[in-house]
Amino acid sequence: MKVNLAGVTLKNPVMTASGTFGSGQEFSEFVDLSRLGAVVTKGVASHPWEGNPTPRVAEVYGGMLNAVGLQNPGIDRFCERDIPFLSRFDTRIMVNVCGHTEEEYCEVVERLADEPVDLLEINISCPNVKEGGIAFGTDPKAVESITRAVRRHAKQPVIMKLSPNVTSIEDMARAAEAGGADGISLINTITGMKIDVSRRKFVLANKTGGMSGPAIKPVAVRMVYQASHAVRIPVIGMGGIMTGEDAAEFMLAGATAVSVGTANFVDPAATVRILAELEDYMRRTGTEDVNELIGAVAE
Amino acid sequence: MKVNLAGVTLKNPVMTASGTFGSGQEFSEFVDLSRLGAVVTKGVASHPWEGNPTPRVAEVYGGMLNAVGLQNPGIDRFCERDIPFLSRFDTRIMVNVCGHTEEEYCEVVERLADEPVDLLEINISCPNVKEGGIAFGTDPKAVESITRAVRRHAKQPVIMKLSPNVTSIEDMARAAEAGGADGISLINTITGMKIDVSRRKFVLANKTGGMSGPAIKPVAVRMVYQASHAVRIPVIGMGGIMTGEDAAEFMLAGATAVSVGTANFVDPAATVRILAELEDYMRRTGTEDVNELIGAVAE
Amino acid sequence: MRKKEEGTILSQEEICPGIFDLRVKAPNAAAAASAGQFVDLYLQDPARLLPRPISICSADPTQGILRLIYRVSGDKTGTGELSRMKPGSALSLLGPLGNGFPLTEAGDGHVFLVGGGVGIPPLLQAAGELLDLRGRAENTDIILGYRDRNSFLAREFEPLGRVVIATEDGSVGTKGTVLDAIRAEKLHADVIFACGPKPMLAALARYAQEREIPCWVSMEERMACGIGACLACVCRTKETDGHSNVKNRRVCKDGPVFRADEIEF
Amino acid sequence: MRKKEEGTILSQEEICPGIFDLRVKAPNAAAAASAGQFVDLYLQDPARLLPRPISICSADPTQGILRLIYRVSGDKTGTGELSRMKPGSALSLLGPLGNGFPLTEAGDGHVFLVGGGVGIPPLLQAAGELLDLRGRAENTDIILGYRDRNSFLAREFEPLGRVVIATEDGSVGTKGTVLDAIRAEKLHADVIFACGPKPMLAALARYAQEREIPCWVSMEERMACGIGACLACVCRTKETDGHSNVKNRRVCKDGPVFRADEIEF
Ligand SMILES: Cc1cc2nc3c(=O)[nH]c(=O)nc-3n(C[C@H](O)[C@H](O)[C@H](O)COP(=O)(O)OP(=O)(O)OC[C@H]3O[C@@H](n4cnc5c(N)ncnc54)[C@H](O)[C@@H]3O)c2cc1C
Ligand SMILES: Cc1cc2nc3c(=O)[nH]c(=O)nc-3n(C[C@H](O)[C@H](O)[C@H](O)COP(=O)(O)OP(=O)(O)OC[C@H]3O[C@@H](n4cnc5c(N)ncnc54)[C@H](O)[C@@H]3O)c2cc1C
Ligand SMILES: Cc1cc2nc3c(=O)[nH]c(=O)nc-3n(C[C@H](O)[C@H](O)[C@H](O)COP(=O)(O)O)c2cc1C
Ligand SMILES: Cc1cc2nc3c(=O)[nH]c(=O)nc-3n(C[C@H](O)[C@H](O)[C@H](O)COP(=O)(O)O)c2cc1C
Ligand code: FES
Ligand code: FES
Repeated sequence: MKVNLAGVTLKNPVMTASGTFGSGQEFSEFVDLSRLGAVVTKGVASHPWEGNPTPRVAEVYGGMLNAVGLQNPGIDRFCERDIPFLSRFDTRIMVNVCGHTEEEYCEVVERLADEPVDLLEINISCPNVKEGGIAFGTDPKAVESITRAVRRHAKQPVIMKLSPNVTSIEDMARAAEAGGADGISLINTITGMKIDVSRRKFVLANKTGGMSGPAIKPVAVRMVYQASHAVRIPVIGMGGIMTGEDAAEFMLAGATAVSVGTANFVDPAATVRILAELEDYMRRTGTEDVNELIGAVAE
Repeated sequence: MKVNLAGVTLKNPVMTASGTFGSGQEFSEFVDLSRLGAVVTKGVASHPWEGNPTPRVAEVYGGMLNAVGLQNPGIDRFCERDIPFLSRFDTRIMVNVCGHTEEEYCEVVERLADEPVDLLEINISCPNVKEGGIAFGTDPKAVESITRAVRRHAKQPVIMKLSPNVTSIEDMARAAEAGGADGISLINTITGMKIDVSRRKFVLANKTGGMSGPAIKPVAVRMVYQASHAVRIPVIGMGGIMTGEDAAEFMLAGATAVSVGTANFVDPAATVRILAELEDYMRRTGTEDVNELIGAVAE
Repeated sequence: MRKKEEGTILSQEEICPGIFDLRVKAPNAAAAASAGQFVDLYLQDPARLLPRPISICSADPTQGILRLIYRVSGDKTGTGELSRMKPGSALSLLGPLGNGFPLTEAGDGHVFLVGGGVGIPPLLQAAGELLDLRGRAENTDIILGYRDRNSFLAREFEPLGRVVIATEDGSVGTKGTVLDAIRAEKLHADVIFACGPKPMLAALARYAQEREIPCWVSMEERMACGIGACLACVCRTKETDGHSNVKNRRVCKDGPVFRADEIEF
Repeated sequence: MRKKEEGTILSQEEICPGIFDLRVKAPNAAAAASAGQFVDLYLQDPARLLPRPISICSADPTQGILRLIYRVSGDKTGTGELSRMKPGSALSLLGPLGNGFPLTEAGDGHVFLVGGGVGIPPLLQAAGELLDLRGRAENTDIILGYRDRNSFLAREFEPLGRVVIATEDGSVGTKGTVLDAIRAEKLHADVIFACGPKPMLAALARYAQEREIPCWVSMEERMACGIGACLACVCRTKETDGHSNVKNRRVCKDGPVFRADEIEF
């Protein structure tokens, strides 16, 4: 089940989606983290962030909205607590990085340079913070520039996490590649809103939130397909993966690895179940090597 | 239940979504068309269009993808058959117009100028045709220019139907307003893809299709909210409306009227049921005038 | 006004691996149904919005019962869900939909009823109506194509005409397609009515055209509305169609049964 | 490894309008549960992804039974679906989750157990454990706030302490809030444990602070993961928290029970 992601070998292509799995600590009661291709951590910034007021989540048909707002303990606490914890497991560590400014991103990336971290995922697409985040992710020039800056400071492969809230995902993917990205991951959440019609109020304190879960899967598959045809660097696919067949669908569309997010809330053991189902799908379809799936949809 | 839509009085705010209701003929066996605020017809072009190869539809979680490709009999046949049919009912007629070029749009609009048509909805957002359609709908300059051209040829109020596949729906809404639109309607479908993992083939002949249904509602509500705050012209809201409360949610977000699309496939009488449920919601919440709902979400 | 009907499942049985025989109490649909028409079945899982079109295998207007025979396409599919529904469950449906077979065109001629796989069930109603219409079974050949020995329904056709079977694996009847069976048994027809997979229909259309035999085929296509409004389910035609004004027709409304020589296969 | 448990509904009863009393066979959760903890209930409708957090009203570890009392928030909501589930149905759940009430902090002091609305159920388990711990019911006051005369569970508290009721409409006990009842009955406490709506908890926190009474409150917040990973469910705290490194804590993992003086209401 090995795949090569931007030069890093993963024991299998199933990873966690940033922000849905913390730094693995809580989920380690439910999942043997050593069975995962990689653990992708919650976004971490140069200093602690408070996040948004609550309610931060809302349920929608076949999905959810979140406006956590990138609450995080800051890079110092992260390095001292979360990396040592994750290092105890036989899995790859991908650290998701957020920031308000190019400098903040670079500060975190530099700080991680000599840590036992395998990959960096740069979140330029979080729709729930006012400054930074999505602003970087919706303009190709900004994407290219921040990618270049981060790439300069990074020792690990740099995966740029793209926003789906754009007119052309191809343009964003190409911009990341032009800036020197080693890979891209998509999709982050799609901006949505829910109004409580009885109370005539927004359900989320932040009014809007990022939509995730199976309801967004068709959009995610389309974007993974488009992006993987626009660039040569590997693509990590995510958005509504609930089953092994969903994971296969993303790989057929062009993903080298996949991330499981919202499914973790439906079942804390979702990641390992999905991995088992993917193996089962391969057996059923006579697929010997998982790499055969990548981009294998018939044109 | 009367609302004023760009100067036209609708007996109630519940309309049909273009392309899901034909020209009303088939649905008239199931629904008394005179109970609807308006019938919005399938997109019509200056000459007949063949549309895309089949399969044209696919089911996805909580929604569907379609790639009908704007098959239509052309404006001549439409004027001679569909308008007389619809004129027999006590409802407003909104004709949805599509084209490959600015000239084609204007040709249709001119042809409709002296027909008993109440409103025009200009579809600049169909994702399923190669030229035209979405190309016009994703660039503010193009939106403004085509709006201005159509406005010049139109005798009826012009509603521009916007694509959700854009970075900023506000920019598109403002461009339509700047071009002289009398209203905007949104959202059209979100581009998605489904892969059959057993056969490793695209489910749709067209590969991608437009996603509709309840799965897209949070995105639609968000965009209706954003657009209605960006412009002064009225907004028609749609995207996944299945119940009267969904209709209320769009109106609270800022819509003056709503369109019911995919729900018609789940129940051919969906439009009138939704109307009854909206009335029921008003009764329950002590709302005397449906206009009180428009944009009434607490800020 | 027509409307969706709230049916009730009376019984459901797996008659062959993956093939289910469902009986539904649905008096309105049963009263109006004729051979070759179909119903749209709505599922309970709210995440599955679109109805499933299933042909009417037989309709008992006096008892108000529809019989539907369908293949389960997978565990997690809509038909998978349907197959797990128990007697007594509500099943809402819309129909009958579509045009049906123009059986009177058969006159007194020798008829082929040709079915392949889950295209076979609607022929049961057709064979029954044909017998009612013509009073005798002798000039009806019923040619049924199966994958293997699981020749569901075949015995029920026996009182209604001469039954000829083809199987892909040769386990029953002629090995091969329905056309192989027709040739092997040296059958001849004046009129053909057929339902089955597209390649089978295309081959039959060619066969009929060469022999100038009037032939009607029941087509299958992905659907959404089921009533002719959304234009999802078209098939390509040789000539411009009156309704669409282009070279295609709606399977759900103008069909599912078409003159084979109208269709561009 | 911990995992989701496949429970089975044993019984379900509407004990007051809109309030349901559910018993679930779930031996693992029942064996581990303590007062103030909750379980996450997963619904069957696949379009409702998120689990519903419901407090443990009582747990019988020998029988392996959990009792849960919940309010149905609407017909089309998740709790609406739950309320229509029949005995024998499968109900998967995760738990027990959260920390629970630190009842040993009560020592031999006079305890208030204060509950409002659907914050009342977890106090039943708390009152029971407190009685087990201390052997007598005399120094426990149980103050329950209801909307109206539908004072569910009140009688079951009687063997466990002195029960005092407040209702918004005055139909039973003191008219007003639990604090009105405390004042009216001139009650005094050494320790307070409370669960209920936020305004009630905020008022109690103030009351306790003024009198320097140690007070623990069980908080409610919208959740996703339920296990402390997603940071959906935080409440604001006065000081920087050890885990989050900012001024908030996770209700699902660090709570739901917190020292009232830690919370920024
Ligand atoms: C007019 C007509 C009559 C039919 N009669 C029968 C019958 O009597 N017995 C029978 O077994 N089958 C029949 N079919 C095929 C049947 O509709 C499909 O097998 C069924 O819809 C598949 O649904 P699913 O839930 O198994 O698959 P899913 O994968 O869950 O379906 C997803 C979507 O694709 C559609 N779809 C998938 N396969 C097909 C297909 N082959 N044809 C049309 N739509 C499809 C479904 O309706 C649904 O909208 C008929 C089809 C048509 C058009
Ligand atoms: C720790 C904890 C313990 C609880 N214990 C009980 C109890 O014992 N009895 C009881 O009746 N209620 C209890 N609640 C509240 C209960 O969780 C909500 O009433 C319930 O989730 C509402 O779901 P729904 O399906 O009715 O509403 P829906 O509108 O269908 O819910 C949509 C989403 O919002 C969430 N949600 C809605 N209202 C609330 C709320 N008030 N609190 C938290 N999430 C909410 C749901 O969990 C779901 O994710 C508790 C809440 C928490 C956090
Ligand atoms: C509660 C929550 C928090 C998230 N936080 C982050 C984050 O910190 N950084 C990030 O890049 N993506 C974040 N995401 C996005 C997910 O990583 C993922 O891209 C998205 O949820 C789509 O996948 P899914 O549908 O499987 O959840 C978050 C998603 C959720 C639901
Ligand atoms: C089968 C189908 C055909 C459609 N055809 C058109 C069209 O011709 N013109 C147009 O503007 N929108 C078209 N739409 C988009 C709908 O009008 C509507 O914007 C969209 O489906 C969202 O609403 P819904 O979720 O209620 O279906 C079509 C949608 C569907 C599902
Ligand atoms: S399914 Fe809508 S036209 Fe046939
Ligand atoms: S619900 Fe996820 S941290 Fe509490």
